[in-house]
Order: sequence, then structure tokens, then C-alpha cells
Amino acid sequence: MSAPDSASDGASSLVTFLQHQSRQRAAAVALRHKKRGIWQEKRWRQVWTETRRLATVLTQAGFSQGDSLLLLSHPRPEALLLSLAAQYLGGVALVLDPDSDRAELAGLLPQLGARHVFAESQTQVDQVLAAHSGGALILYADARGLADYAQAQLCDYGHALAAVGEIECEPQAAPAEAFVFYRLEADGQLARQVLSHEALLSAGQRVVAAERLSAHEQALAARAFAAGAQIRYLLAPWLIAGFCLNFPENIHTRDNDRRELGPTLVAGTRATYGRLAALVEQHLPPPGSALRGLIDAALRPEASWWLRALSYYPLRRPLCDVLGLNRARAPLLIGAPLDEKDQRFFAALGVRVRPWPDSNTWQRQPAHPAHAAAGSALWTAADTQHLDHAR
Amino acid sequence: MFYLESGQFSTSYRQDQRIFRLWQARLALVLLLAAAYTVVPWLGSDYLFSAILIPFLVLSLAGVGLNLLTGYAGQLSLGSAAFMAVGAFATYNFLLRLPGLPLLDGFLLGGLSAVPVGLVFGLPSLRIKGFYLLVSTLAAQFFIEWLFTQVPWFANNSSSGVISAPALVILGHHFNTPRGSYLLTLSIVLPLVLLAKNLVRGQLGRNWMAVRDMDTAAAVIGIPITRTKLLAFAISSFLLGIAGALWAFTYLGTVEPHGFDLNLSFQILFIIIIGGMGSILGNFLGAAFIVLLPILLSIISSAWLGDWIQAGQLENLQKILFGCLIIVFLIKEPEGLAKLWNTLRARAHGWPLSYWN
Amino acid sequence: MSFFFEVLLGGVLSGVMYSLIAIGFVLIYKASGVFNFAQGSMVLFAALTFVSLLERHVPFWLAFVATLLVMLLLALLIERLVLRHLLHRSPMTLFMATLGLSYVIEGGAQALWGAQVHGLDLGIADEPFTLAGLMLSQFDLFAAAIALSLVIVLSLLFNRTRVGLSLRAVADDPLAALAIGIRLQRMWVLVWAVAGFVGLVAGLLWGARLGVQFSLSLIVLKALPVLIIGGFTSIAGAIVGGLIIGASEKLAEVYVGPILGGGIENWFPYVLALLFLLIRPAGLFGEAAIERV
Amino acid sequence: MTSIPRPLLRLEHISLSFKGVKAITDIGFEVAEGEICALIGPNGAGKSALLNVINGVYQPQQGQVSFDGEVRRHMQPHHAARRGIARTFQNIALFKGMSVLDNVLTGRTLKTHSSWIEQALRIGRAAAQETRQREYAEKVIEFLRIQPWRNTLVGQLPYGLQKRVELARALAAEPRLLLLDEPMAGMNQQEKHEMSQFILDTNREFGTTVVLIEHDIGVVMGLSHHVVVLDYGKKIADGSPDEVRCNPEVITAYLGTKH
Repeated sequence: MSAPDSASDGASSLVTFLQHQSRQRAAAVALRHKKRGIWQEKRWRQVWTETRRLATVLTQAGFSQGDSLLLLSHPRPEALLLSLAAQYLGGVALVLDPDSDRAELAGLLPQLGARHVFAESQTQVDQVLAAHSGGALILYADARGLADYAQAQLCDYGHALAAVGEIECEPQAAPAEAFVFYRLEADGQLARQVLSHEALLSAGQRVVAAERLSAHEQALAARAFAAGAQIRYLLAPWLIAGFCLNFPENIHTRDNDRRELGPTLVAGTRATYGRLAALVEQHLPPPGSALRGLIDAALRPEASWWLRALSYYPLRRPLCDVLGLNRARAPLLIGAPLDEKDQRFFAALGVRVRPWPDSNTWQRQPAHPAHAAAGSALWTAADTQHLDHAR
Repeated sequence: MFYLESGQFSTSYRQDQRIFRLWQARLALVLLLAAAYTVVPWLGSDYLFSAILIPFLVLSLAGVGLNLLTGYAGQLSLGSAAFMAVGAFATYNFLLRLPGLPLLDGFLLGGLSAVPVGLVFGLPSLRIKGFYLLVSTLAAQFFIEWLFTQVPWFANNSSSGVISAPALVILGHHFNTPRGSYLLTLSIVLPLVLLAKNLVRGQLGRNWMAVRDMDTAAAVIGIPITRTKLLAFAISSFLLGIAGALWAFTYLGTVEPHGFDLNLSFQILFIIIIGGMGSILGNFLGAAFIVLLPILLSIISSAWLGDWIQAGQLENLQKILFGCLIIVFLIKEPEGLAKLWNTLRARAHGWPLSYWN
Repeated sequence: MSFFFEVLLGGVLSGVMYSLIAIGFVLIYKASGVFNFAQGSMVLFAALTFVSLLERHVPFWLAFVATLLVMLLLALLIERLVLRHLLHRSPMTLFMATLGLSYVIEGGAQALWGAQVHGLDLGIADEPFTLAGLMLSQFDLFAAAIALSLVIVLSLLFNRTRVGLSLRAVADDPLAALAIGIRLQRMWVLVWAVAGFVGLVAGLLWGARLGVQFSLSLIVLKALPVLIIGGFTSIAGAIVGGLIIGASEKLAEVYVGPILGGGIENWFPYVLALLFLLIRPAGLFGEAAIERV
Repeated sequence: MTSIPRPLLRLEHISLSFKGVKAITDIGFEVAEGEICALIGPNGAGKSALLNVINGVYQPQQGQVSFDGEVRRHMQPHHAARRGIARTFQNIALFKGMSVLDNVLTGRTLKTHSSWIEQALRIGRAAAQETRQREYAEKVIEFLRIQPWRNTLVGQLPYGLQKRVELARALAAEPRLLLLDEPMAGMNQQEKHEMSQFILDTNREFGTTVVLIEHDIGVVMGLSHHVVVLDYGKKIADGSPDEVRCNPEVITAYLGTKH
């Protein structure tokens, strides 16, 4: 499909791609979120307008070019759209892993001193408040338990969105970096990983090209935002190829949700795939049973061609179906390779896991967004090399 | 197992509330219906129609009727046959005494006139529970049977209260042939079953189950116990009434009040025990079972045992077999064949993994 | 007027016969909480066995004892094959199980002994005689006497013997009974056997009346209203209930029947029982349970 | 709860006895709109009986209950439900044969306005209603974090979860007054903490007034604005947690019942 031509020209940012898609396929489904038992859909047009309204919300809270919005949330559309809104205004999205331990967050938050924050739910809101950050605005998605919080800057995502109209101004010229990840090193020093628009888009385009991703993909974003790689391999391609990004209901229902959805594009780490393999392991019929014997025989990589053929319909295909992987055209493996066992398991299933590099170049340095450019440049260089290796 | 489920998800509650969520299931249903309306009537023999399919369909409907009352609302009843009788005799009289009344309206009126009877004998259920309720339903059973034998008017003064089927004519089409009655029965039973299904998956159905599982809690939630129970009796006897009319006119042709005796009531109870309480599908499975078992039995005996055992003994054998089956089902599979079917589906859903949510 | 009393008395006496069936129910219900629909078929089975033995020239008492043994065996089988597997199940399930049981027993009885009607002569002439100006049936009196002695025997069994005491314990609270080391299974076998014995007696009397035939198993349906009126748990209730049903049934037959066109004795007891229920849901002697939440 | 809101529930001189056995004698107290009120007291102090009086499962021999200004001697449970009183039971009273979702949906019965005929034919209001009820049920399911078990039969759930589902069923009715009979009985500390969090959130989020019975004094004191202490069917103390904590009678009653 024709995207605004390659990321080489500095002007193009994630937002420009979003704008492009919202024109290209306004009525196509851009986002799905399994919420309250059903997959709630957003079309590209809606995504675009919602982003522009969020931009209004942020501006009203004094967010302006070069500012940064802090995201402390599990993967959910709100977080995604907010980061896009921030970039729309020429800002940066700072991302923290909500599952990193309280102490680390407590150490991180004050240092970042972000004035605009998206905190998923009460837990995160408390952490943010405790760190006296989010002075200007704290948006939250899950209002549960926040009813009698007095703080003026607290604001419900839904309400905020409903209250405002779309922003007038066009997308602002974006600074080099789109996302910055922060974590504390063991010695308590701050480390950051920068994803620049340019790097993201070029990486994204590589993925799209290499995996032949089309607008018809169904991508499952189980852990997007937890890692930079996820953004690189899901978010960027999503905007470039214009397919549909799906968010599971929550961490406990993800396996069920994946099965319902049957994604064609998944991006996981060694751990993700390992977990699946283990899950299958423990749900297989007990060792020694006839069926188990059959399955093991069929899944052995050195199984004869006729056994594979015979076992395809009764065993391997249904197993893939249960895992929700039978449509997975592009199961991406990011970073470290799978260990032997899992490798063989997925190979036998016919799920051809595609390795992609995760160049998490964390640099230890004080948190001054000003210094980001250097970081991102450095990172890009590193990454392109990795990618070249990969090809 | 052989069908893929992934990729089939609902994006709205409407979608999520469909009876058949998988397209494979919907396809199967369509094929089944198509077969029932084309291939079967085309190839089927009169024996198939009048000895197997028609009783199967009618008993399934009766089973649904009783299941709403006993399986869903938890009100044990041994009076099913009585309500069927009311339906049959009412239909007969409506068609007899209102010349020109369309056949289907006759069936409908028959079902409707079973409703008040059901309500009357359901009233005690508001004060009494469990076994005590048996008395009420048995009272219905005996009283109705007596009434129709005793008052010749109901049978148009025919000898010993025998009534025979009116001409089964709808818009000039005759359905008196076995094939015709089969099609007629099918077309009456299916929509009614659909209605029943809609009820049990709606609020009323949930209220019924709530009353069944724990009526104090149900009352505390605000479920109107009285109304809920009586509705169960009313709707149940409506379906039973129509089933009775079909039993009399599309299956038997001629019937006397004693055709609706306690044994028929028991038979229908067995259908829901074997098929599965609290399940719509179960009634079909149970009915098929009840209809086919005797036939198989007689075939087997005539094939292998020859004339070694005579008819009487065969009947006894049948009785013993049925009794044993009931006991075995209650012990091994209290939720009946429907449960087996569901476990099968669950297994297929997670195949080849075991217990996958 | 004396006619009225004759009818009444006749009814009362025939009510005794109902009580006999009902007692069998009560025993089993008390001890195992099972509503035994198969009682009727047990009566049939007992009677058929006994008669068939007689017809094979087995002396009366021998046949009687033999039949008792058969009933004991039956009880044993029922406990082994059915009840044992239905522990802790809902009363409804147990009831339906006995429904199945009744089918098995009826089928079995007729498969064994055939379906034809057997005459049975207990050597009591059924000729009426007058007492205080009332026409009475000798047979009825005999039946009443039997029933009375039976009740006495049972009450002795229940109140004097250790077995009886443990039976009552089981009835009151099976778990507690288990706890104090009462062997539930054995108790059940016993009580079902006793019920079988009662069934045999009833079967003989009824058989002598109507001939031993399939319809015997239907008197279970007569016993049901008796139980409703008397309450499921009281032998005294069963007796009184029986008498009430018997009397009112006869009276209704004689005085109401002609108006309605006869044959009302099939449903009249039920309507009566229903009226009782609506006034006193737990029966005359049954104790009402308060619902705890 | 700084300002003094008008009482939502007032009990006056309630006395209840079963077959002459006194369960409750002359108890009276008020529950303010929007507060969490705890009934505590040793076993057999008549706590559960009192809840049953409040929502009409038991009829008191003397005294009267006034809810939201409406005074009454006798009330049927479903009427209480209609007025906005929901409750959970000491030993879980869920509908074992139904899924979690269906159990929660039964709680919506009073909010369903489609006739059974409409439901049978899927015409008129039926479909729309069904969807609306489902939406609300899902809201509650999300609120209590039981999505993963949406379609599981409640019979198969562990005890703690069943308690949560029962709470969900009660919440589905959008009650004004929520009666909780030992919501945390038999739970470990972790589960207790979760549950009291849920109760607090309910109270805050929907402003639901809560009357609960609980034995764990620690939990009670942390959770409730108002504590009423019963002993042998009589009220021996009534006030804020702190007042109650240092009430001599209470101390004796509790120490008395121990050892």
C-alpha cells in the first residue's frame, strides 16, 4: 500500500502516518479492545478524531511542543492514543513498565518530573501522586476507587474526551524521539532507551516489507508498551500497513482472547513463547496415555511425512486452533532465540517463529529530554546494524 | 476439533447472545433443517414417518413442555398426560363445533385451553413443594382422565370417548398422509421449540432456574416467586396441550381418554431424565431414545431370539430395561444425554488439550 | 341412617388396607428419606411370588417364609445396586430412581410369574354378618385385625429393640448415626426388608380381595393421598390417613358418585388430600420445618 | 461522612422469636445514608436474624422498620428488593446450576421491563433489554474483577470467588442498601483485604449504604463508619468504631464469650 513515502524525510512522524491511514481507510477497523465481554471496535476515522480530541485535552492542561507525557499503564488503547496525541502536539511519550517493582517506580517517578501523566488505575495513580509528579494533569482509564480523590489535576479519560472537541492546529513538528523508556539500573542510576520517529518508521517499514504485512492483518498487542521492541514491531507497522491492532481483556484472559481472535501477527519474546509451550505441556493428556503418545509422536520433528500428514487434521491443526495461532502468518520473536525444546515444538506445530533483533540499548544518563537526540541517533545506528544482521 | 473456532468473536452483545455462535454449528443446523424438509420426506417410508419421526417429534415437544416446568423451574410433575389430553380434546371440540376454523388455530386454541387447567393444578405449588406437589399433578392426571371418560360430550358422544382426527387441511393442502402429517408436525414443533429456547435463555428462564436452585435467594433478589412458578405451569401446559393434540391427530389418528394415562406421563418424565433436565436439546435426545429403544429391542429379539420369547415377555423385558436405564442414568449421568453431548463439545473445544477453559 | 354407618364402617375398614400400603412407605421414608414409589410393585412382587409358590403346592407357611427371604434378598439388591450409589443425592433423584425400580420389579415379577390373574384364598370367608344391626364384612375385620397386630409389632420393633432405636437415629440424622457407628447400609437393607414384609401382608390381603394381578401395583397410587394426609414420617398418621381416605372415599362413592356419574374414587382421594395440604402443608402428623437462611 | 445525613434505615423496638425462643429483643438503631455500618457480636447474638428482619425474610413480632422514610411492620422479601435492598448470605446462596454471568444477570430481574412474550418471540423490548442488562452485568463483573470466570458454573468456583460472585449479583440490582452477612467468613488475610477493598469501593463509587456482619474485629474497625454490637439478641453498644472499642460492656461481652 502507498504510505507517505519512506521515513527518510525527517518531516514524517508516526502521527503523519496515522493521519494518512485515517484518510486512506477511514471506515476500516483500526483498534479492537476486548472489554466487558465483547471486542469493542474503533475505526481509523475515530482513532484520528479521538487523538485530536485528546490533543485538545492535553493542550488545555498546558501541554505544548517539546513537553513529555508519562505513561504508567498496561497495554490499552487509551495509552496508545494518548501517546499519539502527545506526539501530535510535538511532545514525547515517556514509558514506564507498570509491573516493575514499587521501589523502582518510586525512585524513577520524581526524577522524570513529568507534569502530564496517564496512570491506568488507582494503583498507578497512587504511585504518581506519591511521587508528586503529574502536577498539571493525571488522566486515568479505570475510575474504580478514585471517586473521592480530591486532587484537581485528576481527570477521567472518558469524561475528559467527552468534554472537548477536536483540536484546531495541525500536527506539530515532532522532535526526534517519539518514545523514551526509563528504568533504574541495579546501582540506582537512571537508564533510558529512546525510540525516535525515524528509527521506528524505518524499522517498521523493514518489518512490513520483510513480513509482507498487509492492511488485513490482525495483530494482538498483549504486551505492547511493556517493551520498546513491541512498539517497534507492532505500533509502527500498524500505522504503516494500516491493519487492526487488538488488545486482550486483561492479563488473565489473554489466552482465551487470543483463541477467540486468532491473530495473524503476534510479537513476543522468548518468555512469551516459552509460556505458551509450557501451558500446552501442562494441559496435554497425561504422559503414558495413548493420545499423549500419538501427539508426542506427531510433534516430533523427525516424524515421518505421512505421520505429519495424518496428524495434521486430527492433532496439529486443532492444537494450533486452541492456541489461536492457526492464522498466525507472522509470529515474531523479538530478541533472544527460543530454547531448543520450544523451538522444536513450534516448528512441529507449523508455527514458523520469525526472529527479530531487540536492540535495547539502554544508556545510563541523567534524565534531560534535551539530551535525547544524541541517544536516539546512537540508537538508530546500532539498530540498523542489528537489522542488517537479521536480514 | 475438526472445525476451527479461532477468529470467531463477537463485537456486540447481540452477536454474543446468538444461540449458535460458531458458523459451523449454524451451517450444520441449516443442513439438518434442509434435510428434514427435502431429503427425508422424499426418501422416507410411511413406517419411518408414522412409527418413528412423528412420535419422536411430538414426544420431543412434550418433553420440552415438561422440562420447562421440571427441569428449569424445578416443579416435579406427573400430570403431563392430563394436559396433553386437555389439548387433544379441546382441539377436537373446537374444530368440531366451530366449522371453518383453520386447523392451526384449532391446535393453538387447544394449547391455550390447557393453560387454565395447568394453572389450576399449579396453584398448590405456591404453598407446597416437592413430593406434596406430586399429589396435585397426579390429581390432575386422574381427574382429567375421569372427566373425559365420564362426560360423553367431550368426545361428541362417541362410544367410550374415542375421538378421531379431523381432516388435516391447511389452505386446501391435505396433510392426512403419513408424509403430510410428518411435515405438519415438524412445522409446528420447530417454532414452538425455538420459542421455548428463547424463553429459557431470557430473563424468565433465569428466574425459573433461580427458583429451582434456591427459592429464598430468588425471592430476596426480587424475583416474583408466585408469578414465575405459575408462568412455568402455564407455558408448560400450553406446549403439552399442543403436543397432546399432535399426539392424537398426527400420530395416533384416533385416541380415547385412557390413551393419556399415567404411563404416558411417566414416559415423558423418562424422556427428560434420560435426555437431561434443564436442557432443550436433551428432550430430542431423550425422545429419540424412548422411541427407538423398543423398536431396536423388537428387531433384536425377532432377529436373534426368534419366537423364543413372546410379545408379553418382550414387554416385560422392555419395562425392566427402561427401569434399569433410568436408574443407571440417575446414578452415572444425572444430567442426561445432553450433559454427555456438552462434555463432548467441551472436549472438542479444547482438543487435543484436556480441560481448556 | 344405619346404612350411612355401614358405608362409613366399610370405608374405614377398607381404609385399613390403604394404611397397610402406606406404612411400608413411611418405614422407608423415615429411615432413608426415600419416597419409595416402588412400594406398590413390591406388594405385587411379594403377592405374586407367594401365590406362585402356593400354586406349586408349597405349604402356606413355607411359602410365606420363602417369600420373606425373597423380599430380604430384593432389599439387599436394592441397597447394593441403587441406594448405595445415590447417597447424598436430592430426594427428587431418589424418588425417580424408585420410579425406575418399580418398572424393574413389575417387569421382573410378570416375567417370572406371568401376567395372568391368580386367585388367592386365605381361608377367611368373605361373607357379611351383622353386628349391632350393622352389616359388616368378616374379611374386613380380619384385615383390620392383621393391620392392628402389624402396627403393634412394628411399634415394638421401633421402640423396644436396639435395631429400632438405631433406625430412629438414622431417620433423625444419618450423619450423626454414622458418627456413632451405626451401619447405614445395614439399616437400609433391614428397613427395606421390613417394608417388603409389610408389602407381603398387604399383598396377601389385597390379593385375596381382588385376585393377585398387575393392578395390585397401582394401589401405590391410593396410598399416596393417605401419606399426604398422614404425613410422610408417622405410622400413626398412615393409619389415620388410611381410615380417613377409606371412609370418605366410600361415602363420596355412595353419596356423590351418582351425581357425578361414578368412578370418582380414582381422583377423589387426591382432591381430598389437596384440600388437606392447602390447610396443613405438612400433613396431620408431619412436623413443619422452619426455613433457615 | 462528616455531615450528619438523614437516616436511610431505622429500626425501632424490633423483637423476634422462633416458637417462643427469643432471637432478638427490643433492638433499635439507625443507619445513615451512604455509611458502612457493621453488626458485630458473638455467635447467636441474632445478627443474621436482624438482617433477615430488615429485608423481610423474617417478620418481627414487635417493632417496626422504616426504610427511606417508609414505615412498615410487615414486608415481603421481593418488596424489599423493589425498594432497593439487596443482600448476600452467610452460607453462599448462589444458583449453583448457572454460570457466573447468569447469576449476576438474575440480579437484574427487577430492572428488566420486557414481558415474557416479548422474550419468547424476541420482539419489542426484549432484545434491547437483554443487551442493557448484559451491559450492566458486565460492568459489575469488571468492577469485581471476575472476567476470567464469566462463563464458569459457580458451583465449580473456589469459596472466595463464590463470595465475590454473590456480591456481584447483589450489586447488579443497583441497590441503595446492601446487606452483607459475613462477606469475609472463611477467607485468608489476602482475600479479606481484597473483599473489604471491594466493599469500600462499592460504598464510594455508587454511594451504596452497607450493613454488614463480620467477626474479624480488625477488618470491621478499618472498614466501617458505624458499629452496632449485639449480645444475646440485645444491643449493647452503638457508635463510631473508637467509641465502641473502648466501651466496657463490649469488652466484657467479648472477653466473656472467649475462654
